[in-house]
Amino acid sequence: MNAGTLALAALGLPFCSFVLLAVVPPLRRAGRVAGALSIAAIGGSLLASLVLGRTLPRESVELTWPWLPAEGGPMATVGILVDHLAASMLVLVALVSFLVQLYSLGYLEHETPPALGRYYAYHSLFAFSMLGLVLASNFLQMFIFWELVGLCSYLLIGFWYTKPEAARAAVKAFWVTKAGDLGFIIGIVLLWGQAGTFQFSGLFQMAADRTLPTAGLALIMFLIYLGAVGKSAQFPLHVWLPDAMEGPTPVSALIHAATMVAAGVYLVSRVYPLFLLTPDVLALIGWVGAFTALLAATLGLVQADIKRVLAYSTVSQLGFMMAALGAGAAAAGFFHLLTHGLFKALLFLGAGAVIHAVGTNDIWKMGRLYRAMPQTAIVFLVGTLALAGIWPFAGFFSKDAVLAGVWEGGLTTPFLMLALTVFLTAFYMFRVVFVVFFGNRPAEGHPHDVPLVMSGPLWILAILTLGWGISLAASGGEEKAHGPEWIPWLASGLAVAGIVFAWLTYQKRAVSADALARTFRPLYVAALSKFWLDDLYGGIYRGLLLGFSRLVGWVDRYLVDGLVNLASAWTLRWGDGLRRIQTGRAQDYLYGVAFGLLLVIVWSYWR
Amino acid sequence: MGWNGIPILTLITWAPFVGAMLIMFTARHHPLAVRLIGAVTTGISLVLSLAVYLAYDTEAAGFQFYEKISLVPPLGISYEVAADGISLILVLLTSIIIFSGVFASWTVQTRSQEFYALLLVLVTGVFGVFVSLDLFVFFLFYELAVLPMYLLIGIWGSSAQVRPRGIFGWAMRETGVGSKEYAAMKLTLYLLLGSAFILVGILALYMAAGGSSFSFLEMEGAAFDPVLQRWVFLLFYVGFGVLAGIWPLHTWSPDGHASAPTAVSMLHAGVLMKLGAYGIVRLGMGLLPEGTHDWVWLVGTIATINIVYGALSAMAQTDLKYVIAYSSVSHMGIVMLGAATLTEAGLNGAVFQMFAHGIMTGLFFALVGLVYEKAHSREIFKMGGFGRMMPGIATAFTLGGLSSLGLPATSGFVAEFLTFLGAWRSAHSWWLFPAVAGTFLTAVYVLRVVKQIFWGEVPAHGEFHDLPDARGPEWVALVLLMFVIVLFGMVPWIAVYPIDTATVPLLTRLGVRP
Amino acid sequence: MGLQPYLILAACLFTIGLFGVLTRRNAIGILLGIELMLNAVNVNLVAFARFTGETAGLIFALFTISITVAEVALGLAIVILIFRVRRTVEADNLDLLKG
Amino acid sequence: MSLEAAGFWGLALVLLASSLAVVLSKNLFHSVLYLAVALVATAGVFLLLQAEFLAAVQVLLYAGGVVTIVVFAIVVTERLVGERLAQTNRGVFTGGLVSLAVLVWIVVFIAGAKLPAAAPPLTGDLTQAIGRDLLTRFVLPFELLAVLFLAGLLGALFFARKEE
Repeated sequence: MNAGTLALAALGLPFCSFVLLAVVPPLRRAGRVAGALSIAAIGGSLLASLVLGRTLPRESVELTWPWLPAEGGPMATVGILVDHLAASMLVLVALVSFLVQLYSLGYLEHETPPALGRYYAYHSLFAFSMLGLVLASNFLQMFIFWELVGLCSYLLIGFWYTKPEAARAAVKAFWVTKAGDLGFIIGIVLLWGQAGTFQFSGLFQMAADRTLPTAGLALIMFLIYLGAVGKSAQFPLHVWLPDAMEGPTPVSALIHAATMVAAGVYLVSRVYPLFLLTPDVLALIGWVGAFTALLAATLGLVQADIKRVLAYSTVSQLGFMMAALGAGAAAAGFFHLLTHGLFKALLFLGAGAVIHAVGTNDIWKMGRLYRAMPQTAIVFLVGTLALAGIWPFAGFFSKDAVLAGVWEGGLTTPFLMLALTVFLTAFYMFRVVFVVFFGNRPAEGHPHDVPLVMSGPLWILAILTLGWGISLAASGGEEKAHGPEWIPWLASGLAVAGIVFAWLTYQKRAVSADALARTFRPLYVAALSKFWLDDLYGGIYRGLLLGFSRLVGWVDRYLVDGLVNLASAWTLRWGDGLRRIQTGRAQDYLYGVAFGLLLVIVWSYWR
Repeated sequence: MGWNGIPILTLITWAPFVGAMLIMFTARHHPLAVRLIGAVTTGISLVLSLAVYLAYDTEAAGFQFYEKISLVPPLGISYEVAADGISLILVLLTSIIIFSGVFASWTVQTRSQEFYALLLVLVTGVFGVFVSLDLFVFFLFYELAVLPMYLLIGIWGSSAQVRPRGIFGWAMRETGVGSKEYAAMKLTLYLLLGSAFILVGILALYMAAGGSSFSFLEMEGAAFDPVLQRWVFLLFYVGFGVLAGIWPLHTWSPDGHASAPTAVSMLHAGVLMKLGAYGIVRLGMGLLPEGTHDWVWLVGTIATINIVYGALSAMAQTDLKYVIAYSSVSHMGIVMLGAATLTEAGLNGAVFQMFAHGIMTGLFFALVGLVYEKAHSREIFKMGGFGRMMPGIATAFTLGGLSSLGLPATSGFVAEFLTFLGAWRSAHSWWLFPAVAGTFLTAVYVLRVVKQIFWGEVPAHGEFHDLPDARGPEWVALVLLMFVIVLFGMVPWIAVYPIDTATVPLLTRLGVRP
Repeated sequence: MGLQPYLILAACLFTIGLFGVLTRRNAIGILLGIELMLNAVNVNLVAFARFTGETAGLIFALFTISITVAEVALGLAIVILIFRVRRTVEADNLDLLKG
Repeated sequence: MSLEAAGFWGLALVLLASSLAVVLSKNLFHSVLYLAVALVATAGVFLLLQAEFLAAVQVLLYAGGVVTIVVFAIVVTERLVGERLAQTNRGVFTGGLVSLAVLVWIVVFIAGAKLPAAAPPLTGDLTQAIGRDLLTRFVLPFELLAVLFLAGLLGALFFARKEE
């Protein structure tokens, strides 16, 4: 099988599974059977992606079919574009999807069969959409799948739709990302107006030939980047991601940690040749990324909900990736995307195991869980170490590459922000580890380790995280950045410092957390209030948008339509006045006839 | 004549009319027979529309399936029908909507035979407008499509709660705002006002062309005076625009749609509003190229107002049907905007949006009807948690909403995207921005409504317990419409190919293409 | 004798009938007035027929007479019906035509 | 003064006098009787115009039929109302003025028109001509008349039916 067929197979299997689940209600309502079907499909996709990754030709493979016909050739096409970037992403998406779907069988064992069927139908749709996004060969198709993954995110966040918080979070996620997508779609339209095509290959060719008109290109690329800001939760549109944790934890692992939120990073990487033409936009991406990383890290410090800590850390890590891209280190950013996809999925699934066992998200109600759930504790620790960037875990190498890339890119201030973030990351992650798995107080209830269907995926991800890192270490790290020698030492030092500080604060209690909060009081308060961004958006939504809509609605009903009613009421009144000459007596009418007769005679006489 | 000697367009057009006659004369007091006759005759139209759609030769393009019967030779009036790419799609739309409409109103109890008969007569009028090439007959069909609405809303409609307020409060009180009689009267008066403009326009063109023929094809050949073109285009724009719901002549539509019974709302918002847009494109732009160029700035600008204003008004509503009705106002803005761009992409988008919005809003009104029938309420903020009780309806509503906000893989996206492309390439590229903003506003109000009605917990006050899901014949309507939405969203070329064969010659006539 | 005297006679007859219709209070009285007016028409028709030699006038008059009879019969039936319903034949009180 | 002229003036006098009596009489019953007189006088005018058949029809149908029906109606109504039907006029001045104006203008109109001064000589039998035309030229109206009568008959039956 050639690369195109394999890619199509990887794309088509989840689609078939989704269609079957969608149009055959008995199958969907069968619950676990639906799950098995969906898992089999994504398993097939994984297989196809792995084979594809191994047999990938050096040249990129592109297949297209016309989608929107127009006179003189199609206006838009659909197709697939397979190159190394797409293939690696394909493997990541298929792998994490497969593991998460497997894990969900255990995590959602108490759901009713129809709900489970629905869950897997959404998952199949998501897998299809995400794979389609990865394989997209043009901007339009990218946008199509971009929106579809957004839809899946919406549906899965709202999976427990009877929970008001979940419903609110789902809608919020959709709106916020959609706000970014407005920029994306305007950018696509403008780019089409500029270049006349959506096709990546055509655009890259034009960029390489310098035939792409550069006037206004910065604006276009900025608008396209806005799409990435929404999807990849960059400041200031990051507010939806923490709320999205209302969804089932496996969903958070898959969509809101490993794959969909990385789509923005993938987008920027995908069309990097175009971004290279607009260095100002790239610099902006770098600054915003670094700022997002730092901001989210400070927010992660104060969360009590284990999933929210992880959510902010996701935002923060996405900031790392974006910063790398902005600094010109596209490879490093994408590398971090891949490693982060693995260990963040691991962390979320581990958190899911904890939540599943304890029945709460609140870290202060957990403690000493390493005794009850040693397996989970180990894999969670692996994930945390990788996230903190400790040698020889995969995260060390990618974070190192990002830092080196940013330094080399000359973004000094963002580099300092990222370095600070490394310290904070280690600190807040180990805060969770110490409080949840060690600590002094045991958790309530009788937690126990998770069944194999859940622990299996955890172990696989843990082994991959560690194994990949070890293999990189062994090979001397060819992906290693070409930055100065001191950067790995600095990063490791900061991470270790963070770990030690967390140990002192939350395990030894040598440093009082309250005292820390008091010392950094303004920051602490601001972080607790999420820097008032949510309030700001809420105010804009409720006050400005709904208020303005109410005004427009009122104007329409009572002024525009009021005028219509005024005309009608006047007509009625006039009619009422004129009605009085209609006495209803035939004889009065006959007078009218007589006068008419007279008129006719006089007229015919004088004519 | 026709297609292989079969007068296929005539059959499509008159099959519902025959159904109406059969219902009135044979099926009195047999409710099931009434419905079956309705389903069969509209089914015939649907099957034949599909046949026309499949048999249309996109290579040859132009008007096909031509039929002509002279009616009044001295005045040049004849029954002349044919279909091109635009009519084709709209005929298909009409047959899909009425076929599902018959199923969606399966539960109409009062005077069902009259209801179905009027509905079918109305549909004959709609089909007739889309296929007529003779402007006189076109106008007759147009009136036939508009007038039964009065009875349908006045008799089978429902009244809404509108509190008279504001500086015109006394006027609203006096006219009886909110009652179904008010809505029916308002709609009829508005549309008749519009048709008065249209009639004047048609007669002006007839006289200017020599007064010998009402045939569209012959008028197409006539070069009208630019000044005449300017004024007649305005007449057509206002006349048809009333039906297309252009701002500020749209206020009949929320009241009318909200008061109308389910199938009528479906047909009205789904198809009849398209008659207006179709008239502007076919007669206004098709016959009056210079008039079009004179006024296109106005058409497009008002269209953007429609989009944003309609969406904001929809957001402010608390009555479910009003939300959907205002969303139609907003979406018809997309149609008019696409047409006003005078680009291939935009015009294709406009026609595609006519189709897409027709299906989508048909689905919406069917669903609103079902929800109302089961919950006996249209107050959005009193409902909640219906998703658990009626998952099917919730799914269909969500899908309709997604198409409405232009989510890819639904037909709404293709239409909106084509329109955006056209808007940016048009002479007034700023039109793009309000149009895109409109999609965001749509996302806000649609998802808000979905969340409020179907998500969350059922309100505790015990009004809405154990509401049933859709069943039996109602599913036919929902599934058909959902299927069409997704099909045309995923493989849009099946519609864009024929549309393109009609829009490219139109643009050539308008002189914006070589 | 020319045509003129006949036409003037018919005109007089017609206006007398009109006067009756306009002024009578009783519905039956109004009907009688109408009869006079129709009669005037007949005179005209017959006179014209005679002076132009066209028989159509005669036939029209024939039709008028026949139809008038039917009209009277129906008109009186209506009067009686109205009387049954409204207990009056006073034309002033019969204002059902009022909007 | 020829015999025709004398007859005409005599008949005109009777006709106008009885017509005035019809519209002015206080007694409804008298009005009807005066109407009968007027109708018979009209028949006389018809005879003057040498339309014997029409004169016969006038007497038989009009004077006979109509007057009988009206008398019937009066009797029925009077029995229902239980008293003599009074018959007064109202707005005599306005009505008279309007009627007079109409009359004046018609007369002015007639006076201004060019009219034949003498009747052409009769050719053939008028009655025969009527009969022939009725069944040839005017056969369609003639048949329609039958339909009208049928409708009138049904209408009368409808009005006359017992209250439900």
